[in-house]
Amino acid sequence: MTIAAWITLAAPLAAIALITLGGNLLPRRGAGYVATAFTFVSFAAAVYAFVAMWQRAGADRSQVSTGWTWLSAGGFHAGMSILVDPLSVFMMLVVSGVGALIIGYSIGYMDGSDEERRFFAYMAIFVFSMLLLVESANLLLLLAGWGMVGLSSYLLIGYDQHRPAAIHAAKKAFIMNAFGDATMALALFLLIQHTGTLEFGPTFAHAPGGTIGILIALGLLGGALAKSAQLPLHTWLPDAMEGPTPVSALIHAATMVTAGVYLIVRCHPLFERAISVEKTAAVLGAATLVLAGLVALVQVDIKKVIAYSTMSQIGYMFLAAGLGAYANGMFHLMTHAFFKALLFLAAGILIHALAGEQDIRKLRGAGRLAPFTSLCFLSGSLALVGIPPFAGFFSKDSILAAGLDRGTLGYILFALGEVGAFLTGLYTFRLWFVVFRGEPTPFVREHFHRHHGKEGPLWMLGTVGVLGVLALIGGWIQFSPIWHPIANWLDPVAPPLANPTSTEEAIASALAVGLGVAGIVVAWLMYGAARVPVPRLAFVQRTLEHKFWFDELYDAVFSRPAAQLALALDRAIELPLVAGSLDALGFGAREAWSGTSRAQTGLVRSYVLALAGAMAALVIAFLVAR
Amino acid sequence: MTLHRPHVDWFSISPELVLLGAAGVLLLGAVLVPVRGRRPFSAFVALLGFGGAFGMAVAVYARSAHGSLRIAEALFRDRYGALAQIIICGAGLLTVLVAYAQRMRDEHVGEFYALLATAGAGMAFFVTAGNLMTLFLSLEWFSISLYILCAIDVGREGSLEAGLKYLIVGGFGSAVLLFGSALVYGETGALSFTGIARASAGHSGDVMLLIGFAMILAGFGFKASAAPFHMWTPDAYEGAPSSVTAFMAAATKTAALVLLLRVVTTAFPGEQHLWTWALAAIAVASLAVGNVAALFQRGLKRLLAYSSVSHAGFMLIAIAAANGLGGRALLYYLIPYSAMSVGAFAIVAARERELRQPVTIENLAGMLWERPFLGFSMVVFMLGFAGLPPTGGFVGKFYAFAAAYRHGFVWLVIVGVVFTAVSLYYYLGVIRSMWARPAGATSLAPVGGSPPSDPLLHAAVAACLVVAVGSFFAVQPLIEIAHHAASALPF
Amino acid sequence: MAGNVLIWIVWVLAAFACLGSGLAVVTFTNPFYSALALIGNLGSLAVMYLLLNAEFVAAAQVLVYAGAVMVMFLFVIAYVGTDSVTPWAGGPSWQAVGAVLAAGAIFLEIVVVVGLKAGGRLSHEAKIAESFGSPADIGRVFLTDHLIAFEITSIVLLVAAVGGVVLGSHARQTTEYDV
Amino acid sequence: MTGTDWQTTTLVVLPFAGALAIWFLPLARYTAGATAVLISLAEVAVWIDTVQRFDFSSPALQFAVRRSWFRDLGVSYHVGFFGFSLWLVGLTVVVMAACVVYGFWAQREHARAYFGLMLFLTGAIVGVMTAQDLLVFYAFFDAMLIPLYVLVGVWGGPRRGIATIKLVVYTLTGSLLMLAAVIWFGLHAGTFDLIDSGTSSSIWLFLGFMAAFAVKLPFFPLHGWLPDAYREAPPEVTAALSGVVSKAAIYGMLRIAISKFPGPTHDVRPAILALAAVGLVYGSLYAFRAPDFRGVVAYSSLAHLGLIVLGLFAGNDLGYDGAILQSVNHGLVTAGLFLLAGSIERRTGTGLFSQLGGMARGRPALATAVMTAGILSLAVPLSANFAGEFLILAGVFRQGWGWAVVGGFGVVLAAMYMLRAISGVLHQDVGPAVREEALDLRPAELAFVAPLLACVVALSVWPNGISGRAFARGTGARQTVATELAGMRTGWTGYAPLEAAKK
Amino acid sequence: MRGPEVTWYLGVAAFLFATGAFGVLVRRSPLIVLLALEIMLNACNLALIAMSRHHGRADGQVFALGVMAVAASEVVAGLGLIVAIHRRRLALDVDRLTSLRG
Repeated sequence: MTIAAWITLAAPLAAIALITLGGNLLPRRGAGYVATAFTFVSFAAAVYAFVAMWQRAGADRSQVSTGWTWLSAGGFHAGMSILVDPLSVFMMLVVSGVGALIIGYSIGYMDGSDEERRFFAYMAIFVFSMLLLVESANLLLLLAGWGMVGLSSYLLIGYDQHRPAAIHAAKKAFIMNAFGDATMALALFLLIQHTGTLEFGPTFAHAPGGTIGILIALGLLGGALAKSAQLPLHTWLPDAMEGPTPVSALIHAATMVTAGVYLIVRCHPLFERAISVEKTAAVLGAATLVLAGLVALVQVDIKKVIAYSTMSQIGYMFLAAGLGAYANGMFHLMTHAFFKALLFLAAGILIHALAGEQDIRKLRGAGRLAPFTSLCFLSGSLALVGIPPFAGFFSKDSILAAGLDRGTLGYILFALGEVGAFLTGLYTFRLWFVVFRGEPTPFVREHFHRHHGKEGPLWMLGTVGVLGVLALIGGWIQFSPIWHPIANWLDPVAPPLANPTSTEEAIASALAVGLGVAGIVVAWLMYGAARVPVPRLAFVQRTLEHKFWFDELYDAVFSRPAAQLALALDRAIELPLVAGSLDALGFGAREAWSGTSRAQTGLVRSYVLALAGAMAALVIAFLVAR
Repeated sequence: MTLHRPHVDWFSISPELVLLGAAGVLLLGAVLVPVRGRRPFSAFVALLGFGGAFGMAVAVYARSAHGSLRIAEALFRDRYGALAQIIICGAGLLTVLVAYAQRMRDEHVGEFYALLATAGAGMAFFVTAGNLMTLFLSLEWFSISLYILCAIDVGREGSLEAGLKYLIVGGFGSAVLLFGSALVYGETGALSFTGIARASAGHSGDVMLLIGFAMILAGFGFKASAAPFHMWTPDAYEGAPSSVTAFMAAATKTAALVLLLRVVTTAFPGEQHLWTWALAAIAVASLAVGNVAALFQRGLKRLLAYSSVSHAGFMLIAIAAANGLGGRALLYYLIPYSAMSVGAFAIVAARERELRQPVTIENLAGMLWERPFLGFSMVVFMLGFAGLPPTGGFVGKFYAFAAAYRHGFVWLVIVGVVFTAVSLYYYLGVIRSMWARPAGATSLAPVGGSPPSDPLLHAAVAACLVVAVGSFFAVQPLIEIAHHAASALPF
Repeated sequence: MAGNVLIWIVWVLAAFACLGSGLAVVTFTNPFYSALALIGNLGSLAVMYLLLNAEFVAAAQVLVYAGAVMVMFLFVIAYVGTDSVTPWAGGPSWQAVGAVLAAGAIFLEIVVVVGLKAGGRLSHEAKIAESFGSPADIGRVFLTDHLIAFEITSIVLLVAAVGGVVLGSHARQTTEYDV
Repeated sequence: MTGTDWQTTTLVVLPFAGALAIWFLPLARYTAGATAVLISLAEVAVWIDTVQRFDFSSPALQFAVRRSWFRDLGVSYHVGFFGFSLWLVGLTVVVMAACVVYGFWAQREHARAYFGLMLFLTGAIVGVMTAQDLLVFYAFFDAMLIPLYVLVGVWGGPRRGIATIKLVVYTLTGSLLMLAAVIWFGLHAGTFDLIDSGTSSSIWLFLGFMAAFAVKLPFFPLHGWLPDAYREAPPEVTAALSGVVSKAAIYGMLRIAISKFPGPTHDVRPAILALAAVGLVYGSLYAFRAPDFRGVVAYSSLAHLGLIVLGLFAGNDLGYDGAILQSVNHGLVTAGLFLLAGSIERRTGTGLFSQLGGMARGRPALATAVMTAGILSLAVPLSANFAGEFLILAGVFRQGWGWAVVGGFGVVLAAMYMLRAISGVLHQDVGPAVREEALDLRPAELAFVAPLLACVVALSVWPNGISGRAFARGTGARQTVATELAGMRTGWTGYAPLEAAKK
Repeated sequence: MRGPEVTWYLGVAAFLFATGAFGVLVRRSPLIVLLALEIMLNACNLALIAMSRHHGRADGQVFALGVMAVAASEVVAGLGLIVAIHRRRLALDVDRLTSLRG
């Protein structure tokens, strides 16, 4: 079982090595095949591990395997060790499975780019990093994986190296994540100081509570917020859509951005010692889900709409994790991986076919030329809105139900979640009605180019098809009132704090489905049938278009003061003290030199005078001092 | 009336005698040997003279384990003096090699070497002097030789000017020293150092003794070119022929400083509380003046002259320390310092012969690449002056500072360190100028094509290089030698 | 006592002659007169030496110094001719001020301090033998205790002679820096 | 000296011997370079041999050689290895080998002078890092400056004049203050031997030593020589300066300032930590402002070295181990970056971001190398740099959370400036100075960059190879640096939770 | 002998010495400077001889004789220089010999 987990981890690494060292020996397409194949190996190994674990008893399912001591200093040791337990196997399956699918899709999507090798190497790095993140058996390696996924995110967002927007977005993503990494590292330092170790088991067992505990949890939460693009560290995610679409699907929808949820679930003992922080996570999740939903309403870039939707959905997951409904959160993580990847990839087919165009005003009606894609996109949309029997229905509604089980705060969060459900319906189907059901624009008619007579390359269509099916059936694994294998599976790792009753489930479902449908109807009225004009409120419009002015705020609070500080330092320290330090010295030295040089007049009499004067002075000194 | 002629210990003055013999042969040669062969003949004889004196000094060193006064207390025969003689003769030996290719009037080449040999002999006497009379007379002996050597290039204005300035200031300095001697003699009734110490043992701090002592110190300060008695130094060094400058820088300073230490310790032990501070103050003044004045100096010889002023300061630190460590430090330091001085001025001489104009920082440009051996050697000498490893200058400075520290002069260590830092600017500036590419104007050897190869000068530079670097590695044997020598002093 | 008075008178005359001629040496514009004044100075000093029982030195002073050396001096002055006449003022004013100060300081330091503080001890002279300062006595000391000094003196003179030859001989003029 | 202990002296002397041979033998240009390369590779080989024989569990000085130099003051040529000095020397020989290869590739003019100086520099640095006698240490410390001075002055950029003057004035002023301290310390202790001499509690001596190390490092605010020197020096010399010469200062701080002055270290710690923290932020901000690639790396060095000092003065195992680990990482990566900067400048003639850009396209090896070095430098997690910085910050956290917060902030800033630098060279529009003909990295260039980066990658897989082997855990009978440091350890194994768990 | 005490001689010697020093310091003619130097040396001689008398030891007189020879040698060297300078048609004025300076 642990060997399988190691193989899961190592397979993408082998792909990286092969692609990097192979260089030009490997054909471009070959890189894609290599990456896909090794990721599938990874997935297969994950499945094997899952099966192996399935056959074991509960207590035996959690195993730590240490390869070597990665880092030690004094009494502190951190091993290169992996933890194989239900939660990590669950994540391994999602990551490697979805990863493999999307990398396969990329073979088609990236065809023709002249740097495919680099792309697939990056993708493999990402898969490796993500697997490291979920498999690590201590917080240090988790942080390592955490940073590595940030790195691969940076690399992939900036894949189009010549586009300034892409590079800028990549840097922004990395730096905001670095900030999260830093807060996490601080939490780790606290843990080291108070427990002496970062291995999950002893750390969780001995973690302090009280203020220290709160600080630790806050540090971890900072990392989670940054990684999962939750308020207030969310602004990088929409910009990250500058990356190629498969990247958005894999990293910024299916896997990496959900790492924050994984972190909370994984470290729930720490959060539970600081329950206020856990609740804060829930509140931030709820706030994000509403805000993102609102902003998504006015976006005109197809990928950004989906990105905001991603933020919103992760908000749900945070809500779940924050409320202690860990299994529900993980379940939603999984279904969300399916349907959000699907949405992105389907959108990617259109974008691919239309030479990279992403503006929905130009894409209007494009879906009509791609029926299969439309069908899949519809599947994904319905899953997203949570219409039964699509996947989202099962996962999202159980989260909302958990809210009902957690007191007053839970009710408020529940209400926000329901608002989010309405917004989800509205923005999702705004997209659907505009892009897939509208009258094709001249641009679309002119530029839509079919790939060998099909909507797109087989690799892409195949992946989208598989995901389309998964979006439909993926949720059937668990239907909370009746059967809950995932909750059972994860229970030994993360026992839930919330156990909603069937009644609560029913109320939540009914409301959510109702509001979702309402959203769809409103979208149809406004965009599909144009029966109702889109309301125009200047202030609201501006606020939403500026994404609640977060970027501007950060610019004013961080970037500009930093620049001004640097300038002030330049004027106050670097120029006068550092650059100018020698000027003053040099000037003084030159003055002194010219003095002595002038004293050397060339007049021999003055030399004698110096001798005589000095002698006289010496005599006087002797007489005085004797 | 019977004369009780003192026993003359011929062996103890054998270095001087060898040199004087060489000088005599040289003077004869200057008359008898035809002009064409005079140069090689003279150089050879001078070489033999300095070499023989060097050998005899070594022998005296070896056979004078216990210091003693010889020839009616006029001379010391001890390892201290012998070591100084060794250094002086070594410097003279190298100077002969450096001077060989000098474009000097052939008719006077014999006299030139004769004067060099007599100057060496005078210094050899000087460092072993046991009373004020020997001191003064041998001082004048080598001083007059040097005045003439300075001015010997009579065709050139600078040389004459240097000679005259040296003579006037030197005459004044000698007179001051002499008057001081007279006062000390008047107070103590003794001329020999030990006698002075004996006579003044009871009443230290006597006015007349102190005035005399101060004047003697001033005279020594002049000879050692310590500030503020140094002002003749740059002019004389610049005007004198470079080989003479080399000899003056190395040998004169050696002689003056060595005897200064002997005088202050053997004749004035009772005034130690005064002369330690006085010498420390002179050292500080020398360090300050020498280093600051050299900072932006363009003429290389002047720069080196100021550097020699500053080195007088460094060595005075060792003397001011007034302990055995200081004695060792001084003697040790003089070895690499003399080698580096001779070497540096030899390189200046080579460059002058090549360019036929005074060497400045500017026209050193490119030397490191065009004359790699000389350039490299110059780099090493400059590093040595600056006290950087791997040269004896490093260890020498370290010893001097250590001695001062042991005396309790921590402030003096700090001052020395600070001025070492200042000195780096110009020493490294010389190095920098040597790798700089000539701006185009300065061309090599404008007339006569490539300069004649000068194997003797190169050999001298190589020897200096060996000593300068070797003294860094062979500290222990050299320090032992210095230790034996310094133990002749009453610490 | 009469002898004492006589000695005093001679001393005072010699001393004033000595000081006056000394001042004359440094003040005359023409070196020729200066040199003559120096001869006077040397002569008056010789008188003092006699008063100090240094007959041999006094004789040497007159014969060797005032005679031989000064003749050479006068010869050179004559050779150089009118070029030798230089005004004694000029140069930077601080030089003159400094000269007065320095010379004054030297004088005061020696005289005032020595005279006031050490005069008492210097007043008791040692008893001396009759032969003190005679040529025989000096010769004996020269050849015994100060043999080395004697030899050195001869060599110094030799060096100076060589130097005079080297410096005085004709040389080609050059502006070339050719050492 | 026993039969097996030839390694240390060989490591020290071989480069000097090589330098002399190259200077004095009439070698052809190519032969001189090849000889230098061979000698620097031989150094690496000897070092590897030493590592293999080294007993990491012993805290005693190993491979020690002691020969009296001058007896009356108790000075001896005494060299040897502790665990941490072994790693620093390893860094030196590897980086210097890469630098020599760079010089070989760049075909420096005056080849004999050049290669001799490079070898001389190698020997001096190795000497500093092995010296167990104060004066020998000081001699090597000063000797480092000579080749640097000439190398910058002769082969440097257009403003090399002022750069060399600043370099010299700053560093020598510092080291001469150290000379005063050396004399004071040695004469006071009666010996200059670092093993034999005890500790001192004089704050002035401590500051005298620290002055030299702080300037050499350089340490804020004594970094005035850094911008000019790093920009004007030839790239390989800059690499040596920032990569290894600064580590000589680190060694000095650890071997002398900290282990010989426990009292002053404790007293001055807050001030030093504060300066280090300020330097970290300051360097980072400046790196962000720098208009050229080398400027970014230069100021990032300032920041990183501040971080290492934070670790050194954290006063606990995490800090020490982290500082050593990070020293090695930083040396390798920064050297790599500067060599790459050199490669870039040779292609474009400039390092200004305004003139550069878009170099990634069509130059995969260059892009990969720059990207790899850059992200290693910003301490991306899982890299050895990350491990080092993590240990340092975890260590200094115990001195006060504020230091770690500043350090963490510095890491974020590092991401900002390093990404800016990477993008400025590789990405976005093709800069005006980047011509189409500018080739990808040649195999020769890979030969000096790839090993450096490969070392870091290898370390990333197993940073514990250094962090766990820098200081022996045992205690020896003799007083050694390890035990001196052990005396200051504030291990946390005594913390209640774990103790409780053990029972 | 009942003449003036040694102190008086010393006073004369000091005055003479100061006079000579003054001459060296203010005069510009090298010839007169040489003469002034002679005066200084003679002042020293006077002091030596006076002290010799004071102590009743002849070595001071011997010293004075040596000094005399030295003074003569200095004069020879100095005059040789002056002649050489004159031959070069250079001004016999020490204030104008300032090509070496700085």
